[in-house]
Amino acid sequence: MIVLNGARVDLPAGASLLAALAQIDIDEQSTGVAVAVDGEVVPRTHWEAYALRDGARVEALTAMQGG
Amino acid sequence: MIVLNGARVDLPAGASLLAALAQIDIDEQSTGVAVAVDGEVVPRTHWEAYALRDGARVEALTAMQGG
Amino acid sequence: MIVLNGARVDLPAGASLLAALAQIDIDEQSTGVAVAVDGEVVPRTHWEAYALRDGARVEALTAMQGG
Amino acid sequence: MIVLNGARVDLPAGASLLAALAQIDIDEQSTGVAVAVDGEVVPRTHWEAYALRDGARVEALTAMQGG
Amino acid sequence: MEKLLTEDPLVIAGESLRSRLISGTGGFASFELMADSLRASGSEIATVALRRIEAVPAGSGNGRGGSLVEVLAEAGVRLLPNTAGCHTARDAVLTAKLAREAFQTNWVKLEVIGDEDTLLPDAPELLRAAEELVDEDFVVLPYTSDDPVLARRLQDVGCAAVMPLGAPIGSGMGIRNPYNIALIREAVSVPVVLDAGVGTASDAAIAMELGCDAVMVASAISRAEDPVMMARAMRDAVRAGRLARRAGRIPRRLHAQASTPDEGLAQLS
Amino acid sequence: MEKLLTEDPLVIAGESLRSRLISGTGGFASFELMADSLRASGSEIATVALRRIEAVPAGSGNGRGGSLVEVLAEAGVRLLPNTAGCHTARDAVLTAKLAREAFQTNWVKLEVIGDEDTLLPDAPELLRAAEELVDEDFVVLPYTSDDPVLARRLQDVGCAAVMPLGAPIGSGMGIRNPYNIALIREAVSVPVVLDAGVGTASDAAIAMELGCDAVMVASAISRAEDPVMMARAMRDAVRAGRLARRAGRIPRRLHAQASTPDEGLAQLS
Amino acid sequence: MEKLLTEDPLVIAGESLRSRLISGTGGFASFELMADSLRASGSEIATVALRRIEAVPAGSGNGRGGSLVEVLAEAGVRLLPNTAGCHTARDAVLTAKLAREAFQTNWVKLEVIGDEDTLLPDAPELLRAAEELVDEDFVVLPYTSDDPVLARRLQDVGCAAVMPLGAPIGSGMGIRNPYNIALIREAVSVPVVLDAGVGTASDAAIAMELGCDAVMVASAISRAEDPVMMARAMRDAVRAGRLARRAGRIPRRLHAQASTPDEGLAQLS
Amino acid sequence: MEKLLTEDPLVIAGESLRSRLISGTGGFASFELMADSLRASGSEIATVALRRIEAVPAGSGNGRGGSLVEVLAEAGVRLLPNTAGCHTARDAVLTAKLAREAFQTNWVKLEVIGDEDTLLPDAPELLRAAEELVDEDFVVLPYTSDDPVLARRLQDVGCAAVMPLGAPIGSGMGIRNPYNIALIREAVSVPVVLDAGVGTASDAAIAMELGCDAVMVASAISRAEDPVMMARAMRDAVRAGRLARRAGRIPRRLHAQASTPDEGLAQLS
Repeated sequence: MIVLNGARVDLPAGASLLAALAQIDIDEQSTGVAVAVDGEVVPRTHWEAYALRDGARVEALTAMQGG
Repeated sequence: MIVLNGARVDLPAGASLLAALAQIDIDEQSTGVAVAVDGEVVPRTHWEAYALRDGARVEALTAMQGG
Repeated sequence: MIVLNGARVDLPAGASLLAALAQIDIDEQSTGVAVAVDGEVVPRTHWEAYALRDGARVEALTAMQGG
Repeated sequence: MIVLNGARVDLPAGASLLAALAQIDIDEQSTGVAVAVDGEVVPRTHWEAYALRDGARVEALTAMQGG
Repeated sequence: MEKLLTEDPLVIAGESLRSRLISGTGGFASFELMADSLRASGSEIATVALRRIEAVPAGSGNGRGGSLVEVLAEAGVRLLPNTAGCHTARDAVLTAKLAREAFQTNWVKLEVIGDEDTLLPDAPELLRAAEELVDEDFVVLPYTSDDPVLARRLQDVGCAAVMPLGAPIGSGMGIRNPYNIALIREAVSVPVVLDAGVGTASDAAIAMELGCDAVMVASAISRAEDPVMMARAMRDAVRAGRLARRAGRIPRRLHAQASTPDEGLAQLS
Repeated sequence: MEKLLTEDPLVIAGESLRSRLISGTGGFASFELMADSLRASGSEIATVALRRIEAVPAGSGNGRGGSLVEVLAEAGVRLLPNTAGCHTARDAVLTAKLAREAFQTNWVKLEVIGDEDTLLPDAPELLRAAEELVDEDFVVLPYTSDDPVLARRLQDVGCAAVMPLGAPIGSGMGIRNPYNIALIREAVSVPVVLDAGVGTASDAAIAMELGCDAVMVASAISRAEDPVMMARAMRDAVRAGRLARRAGRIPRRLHAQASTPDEGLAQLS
Repeated sequence: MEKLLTEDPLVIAGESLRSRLISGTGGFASFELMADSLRASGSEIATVALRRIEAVPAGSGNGRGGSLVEVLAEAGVRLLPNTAGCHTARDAVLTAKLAREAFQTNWVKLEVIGDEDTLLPDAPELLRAAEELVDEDFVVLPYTSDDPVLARRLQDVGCAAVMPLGAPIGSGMGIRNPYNIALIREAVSVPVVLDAGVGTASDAAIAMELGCDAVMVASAISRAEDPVMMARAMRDAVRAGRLARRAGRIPRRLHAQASTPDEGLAQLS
Repeated sequence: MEKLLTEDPLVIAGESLRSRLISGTGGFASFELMADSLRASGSEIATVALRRIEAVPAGSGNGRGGSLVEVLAEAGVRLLPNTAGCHTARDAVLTAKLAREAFQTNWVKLEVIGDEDTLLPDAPELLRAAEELVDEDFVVLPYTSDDPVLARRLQDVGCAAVMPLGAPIGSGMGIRNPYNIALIREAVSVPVVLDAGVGTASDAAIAMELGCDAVMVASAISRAEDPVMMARAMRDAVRAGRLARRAGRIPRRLHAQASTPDEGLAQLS
C-alpha cells in the first residue's frame, strides 16, 4: 500500500514509482508534471527504477491556475 | 375657513388669530411659539386683534429637536 | 486721444477704429483677432465705419497660450 | 591597560573593576548604573572582587533621556 | 482645564464661550438622554429646529416645544435655532424671523439646502439669505460648503461666523477635504465652526488642528451606541485638538528622526 | 474622568495602569520641561535609554543618569528602559540585562533596529531577541513594524504587549496604514501600544479608535513648540479616542442622513 | 485601441470626440514643445486665452496670436477659448463674445475666478455668466468647484458639460475630494470633465474611474520635466481609467481573498 | 509605443522584458477568457501554482495541468511558478524544486504565508526559504510585506527582485502605504515588483509612479466584470505610470499656480 496524492493505493510489493503514476495516467512522456516521494523530488528519469517502500507517500503535481 | 398648520379649520367670519390658535391650545402665555399668517410673522401681541381673512394660511411653530 | 490696449494714442478727431488698429498692425485681414470699444464687441466688418469718440477705450485681443 | 567606555585607561596589573570604575566616580553606592565587562553583565556585588584582565573592555552605563 | 479654557475663550459676535463644542439636539432616543449628553459634552449652545405644533389634549404639555425649551434650559445651554428644511432664501429668512419671535434670540444657524440626497447647501440662495438676515440685525452663522470663496463672501456680507461642512450631514465621513478647511481658515477672520461630517472623536480633533475655532456635532453623538460616552469623547477631542493647534506640532518628514540620540552608545560586541 | 478611568484600566503583565499614554523622555530642552510635560501628560510610564557614563569632576552629580532617575521618580513615573541603538539580538539582550541591573526592573521596551534612515525594526532579529528575553523572565514590549503576522509571532513567543509603529520614529506622519493596525488588533490578544509616528493629538485619538490599548509618544511632545501644552493635548486625545472606541461610532455613509427630521415642516410659501 | 475608442466616443453638445483628454496650451517652453506634446497627448481640443495684442515691428508676425492659432491648427486640435482672468460675470461674458468673434467658435470654457490665491471659481457669478451665455447660444463648459449642487444648477441653466476641479489650478494635488466628484457624476447627466489639480498620470486615471467623461490637463504636462513623455502618460492614463471604469472593478475588502485556491494542495511534510 | 518600450526594458536576472505587467492565472471563468486576457494585458510572464494531479479517465487530457501549460504557451507567456499555499520554508523550498522539475525553469515566485485571513507573508520563514533557494541556484522573486528592512534583507541574500504587497491578496485596496513602497525603492537596487492589492488601473499607475519597476495583477483582472477590458486597462495604466515617473511630475502645492498668465489681460470694465 502507498499513498498517492492523499489516496491509499494497493500495489504489489516493490512496485515502481512509474507503476504507481500509471494509476493517474502519468508516464515519462507526461509534460508539466513533477513527483515527490516522502518529501523528496524524484526526477522522471528515475521513476521506472524507483521501488516504492510500503506506505510511501507520493505527491504527483502539475500546473494549476494561480495568483 | 382657514388653514392651520396644513389642516382646514372652520371658523366664524372675522375670527381672531387668537381664536384659531386656541384650537391647538396656544394662547399668549404659551412659550417657545411663533406664528405666521400668509407668510408674515404675527407677533403675539397682535394675535387677539388680528382678524383672519377667509382662507388664511396660519403656521404655528415651536421648537423641535434638530441638527 | 483714445486708449488702445491701455496705452494713450493720439488720433485725429473722428478717426476710425480701423485707423486706430493700424497702430498695432491689425487690419480686416488679421486672423484670430477681436476688438471691443468701451466694453462692447465691434465686429471687423464695422471697423472701418466705426468713428471713435474722444477718450474711447479700445481693447484689441488675440489668442495667447493658456490653461 | 583596559578600555573603559571606549577610552584607554592604565591600571596596575590585576586591578579590580571597582578601582576602574572609581575613574569615573562610580562606586557600589551609585544608583542607576550597570556595568558589563567583555560583553557580560557584572553585578555590583562583584565589582570589588572582579579582577580585570589586561585589555578588558568595560562598559559602565546609566540612564539617559530617550525614545 | 477650567483655567486653561477661560484663558482661551471662543468669541462669536462679542459673546464669549468656554466650550468650543456646539451640539445638535436631533436623533436622541429621549429628552433625558439628550440632556445627559449635553451635560457630558460641556456644550453651551445647542441647535433646535422649528416645526408645526401638533394639537394635543388640552392641559397636557406633552409634545409641546415648550418642554424641549425647558429641558435645554435646565441643561444650561442656550438655543441656536436653525433653518433646517428650507430650500429657498425666502423660506429661510421667514423661519429665522419666526425663531426670533419664538425664542427671543437673533442668532440663527442658517441652512438653505440645495439637494435632498446630500443635504448640501445652495450657494447663491445661501448668500442671498445671509445678506438679508444681516440687514435685519440677525447674528448669522451659515452652514456652508467647504468652498473658501463662498466662505469669504459670507464674511463679506456680515456673517458672524462660517460653518463649513466636513462631509454631508450625518455621513460620519469626517473631513473629506482638509485642504479646503485650511484654506477657509486663511480666507476669513470670523470664527470657523466645522459643521457636519464628524463621525468620531478624531474628526473633531482634526478640525481643531486645522484651525477651526469650534466644532458642531449632532448625529455622531445622538446616534452613537452610547451617546453620553461619545459626548465626553467629543468634549475631550475638541479640547485636545485646540491644545495641539496652539502647542505647535512637529513637522512631518518621510524618514525617521531618532528620539534617542546615539551619543554615548555602548560598544557591546 | 477619574471614575471612568479607574473603571477602564490598562493592564500589562498583570500591572494595572490608569493612564493609556506612555511618554518618552528624549528631546526635551531641560529636565524641568520634561518633568512638567510628564505631569501634564498624566503618564505613569516613561521610557529611558542606557548610555555610557561620562567622567565628571568628583562630587558633582551633573550629567549623572542618577539625577535623571531621580527627576523621573519625583514626576511619579515608572521607568521603562529601551534598547534603542541596538542592531542585533545579542546587543539588545545584553542591554536589557544591564537595564535590569541598573534599574531593578524586568520590563523592557525591546528595539532592534534594521535601518539607520528609517529606524525600522529588523523582524527576524527582533523575534529572536524577544524569545530570549522572555526565557530570561523579562516583561517584553517589542517595538515592531505594523506587520500583523510578526505581531502574532511576538505574542506567541510570550511578549506582554506589542508596540507597532504608526510611522517611522520622529516622522510625525501619524498612522500611515490604519488597516494594518486594525488587523494587528484582530490578530493578538495582548495589549497593543501604538508606538512611533504620532505627530499631533488626532493621531493618538485615531490609534485608540482603531482599538489600540495605549499610545506611546516621544518627539511629538518633547519637540513641540510648547511641550507642556502638547502633553495636555495628548492626554485628552488618548482619553477621547478610548471613549469614542467604547461609545460605538456611527457608520460611514456616502450620502447624507438628516439630523433634523422633516415631519412637521412648515409650508411657508 | 482605435477600434475601441471609436466604439466609445465622448459626445459634447452633439460633437463626437475620440480623445477624452483636453489639453491646455499654457506653460510650454516653446510652440514646438507645445505642438509635440499636443500630438503625443492625442487631444482633439486645446484651450487658449485671450490677451491684448502687442505692437510689433510692421511685417513681422511674431508674438501674433495668429501664429498660435496656426500652430494649433497644424497640430490638429480645435480651439476652446477660456475666460481666464475674469472676476465678474460681465467680464467673462464679454470675453466669451470676443473669443467667438476672434475664433468663430461658440464654445467657451467659462472661468469666473473668486480668489487670487486659489483661483477658485465664484459660484454665484459663475452661474450668472453661464445663464447669460447659454441665452446667447454659446456652448458653455464651466470651470466649477466640486460642489454637486452647483454642478446641478449649471446643468439646469443649460451648460453643455461641467468641469469640476480636483484641486486648485496648477497645484498638482490630484483629486482632493473624490467623494464630491462621484456625487457630481450622480447629480448631472451632461459630461463631467475633471479640470484642474491633475499632477500626474494616476490622477487622470482616478478621475475616469470615478466616472468622469474626460480630463483637462494643463500644467501637469507643460511644466513636467519632459512634457512630451508626460503627454503620452496622460493619454494612456485617461484610456486606462476609462477602460477600468467600464470593465467593472473588483470590490474592496479588508481581508484577503486567495487568487490561488487551496484545492489539491500537496501534503509535503 | 513599441519603440518606447524597447527603449526602456525591464531586466530581471539578466532577462530583458518589454512588458512591465506580470499576470496571475487564477480566478478566470475559462481557459479561453484567461488566454484572451493575457494577450490583452501584453504580459510576457504569468504565474502558476502546483497542485495534485487528479485521476481522470484514461486517454482524456482534461484537467491535466499539461493543457494549462499548453494554453499559456500559445498565449506567448512564460511560466512563473509560485509556492502559494506554503506556510513553512521547508514546504516552499520543496515546492520550488518540484516546479523546476515540472516546468524546467529555475525562476520562482516565493510565497511563505503566515496567516490565513490576510495571506500576509511570514518574514523569518520567507527569508530562510529565499536564502536556501538562492543557494540552490534559483532566481527568487519573493512575495514580501511592505517592510523596507525585510526587502533589503531579501536583496542581501541574493533575491533577483522583491515583490512587496500593496494590500492583502485579492483585497483590491490598492497601495495602503505608499510611503513604504517609496522607502523600498530607496532601500534596494534590484527590481521592485508591486504584488497584491491592485484593485483597478490607477493602483497600477500609482505603483509605477512610486518607482516600482513592474506590477503583478491577478484578481483585479480575472475577477473584474470584463477581464479582457480590465487587462487592457492595466496594460495602459502600467505604461502610463512608468512614463509619468520618467517624465518628472510637477511638485504638489497647497495654493494655485496659474496656467494662464495675467500679462496682457484686457481691461473690460
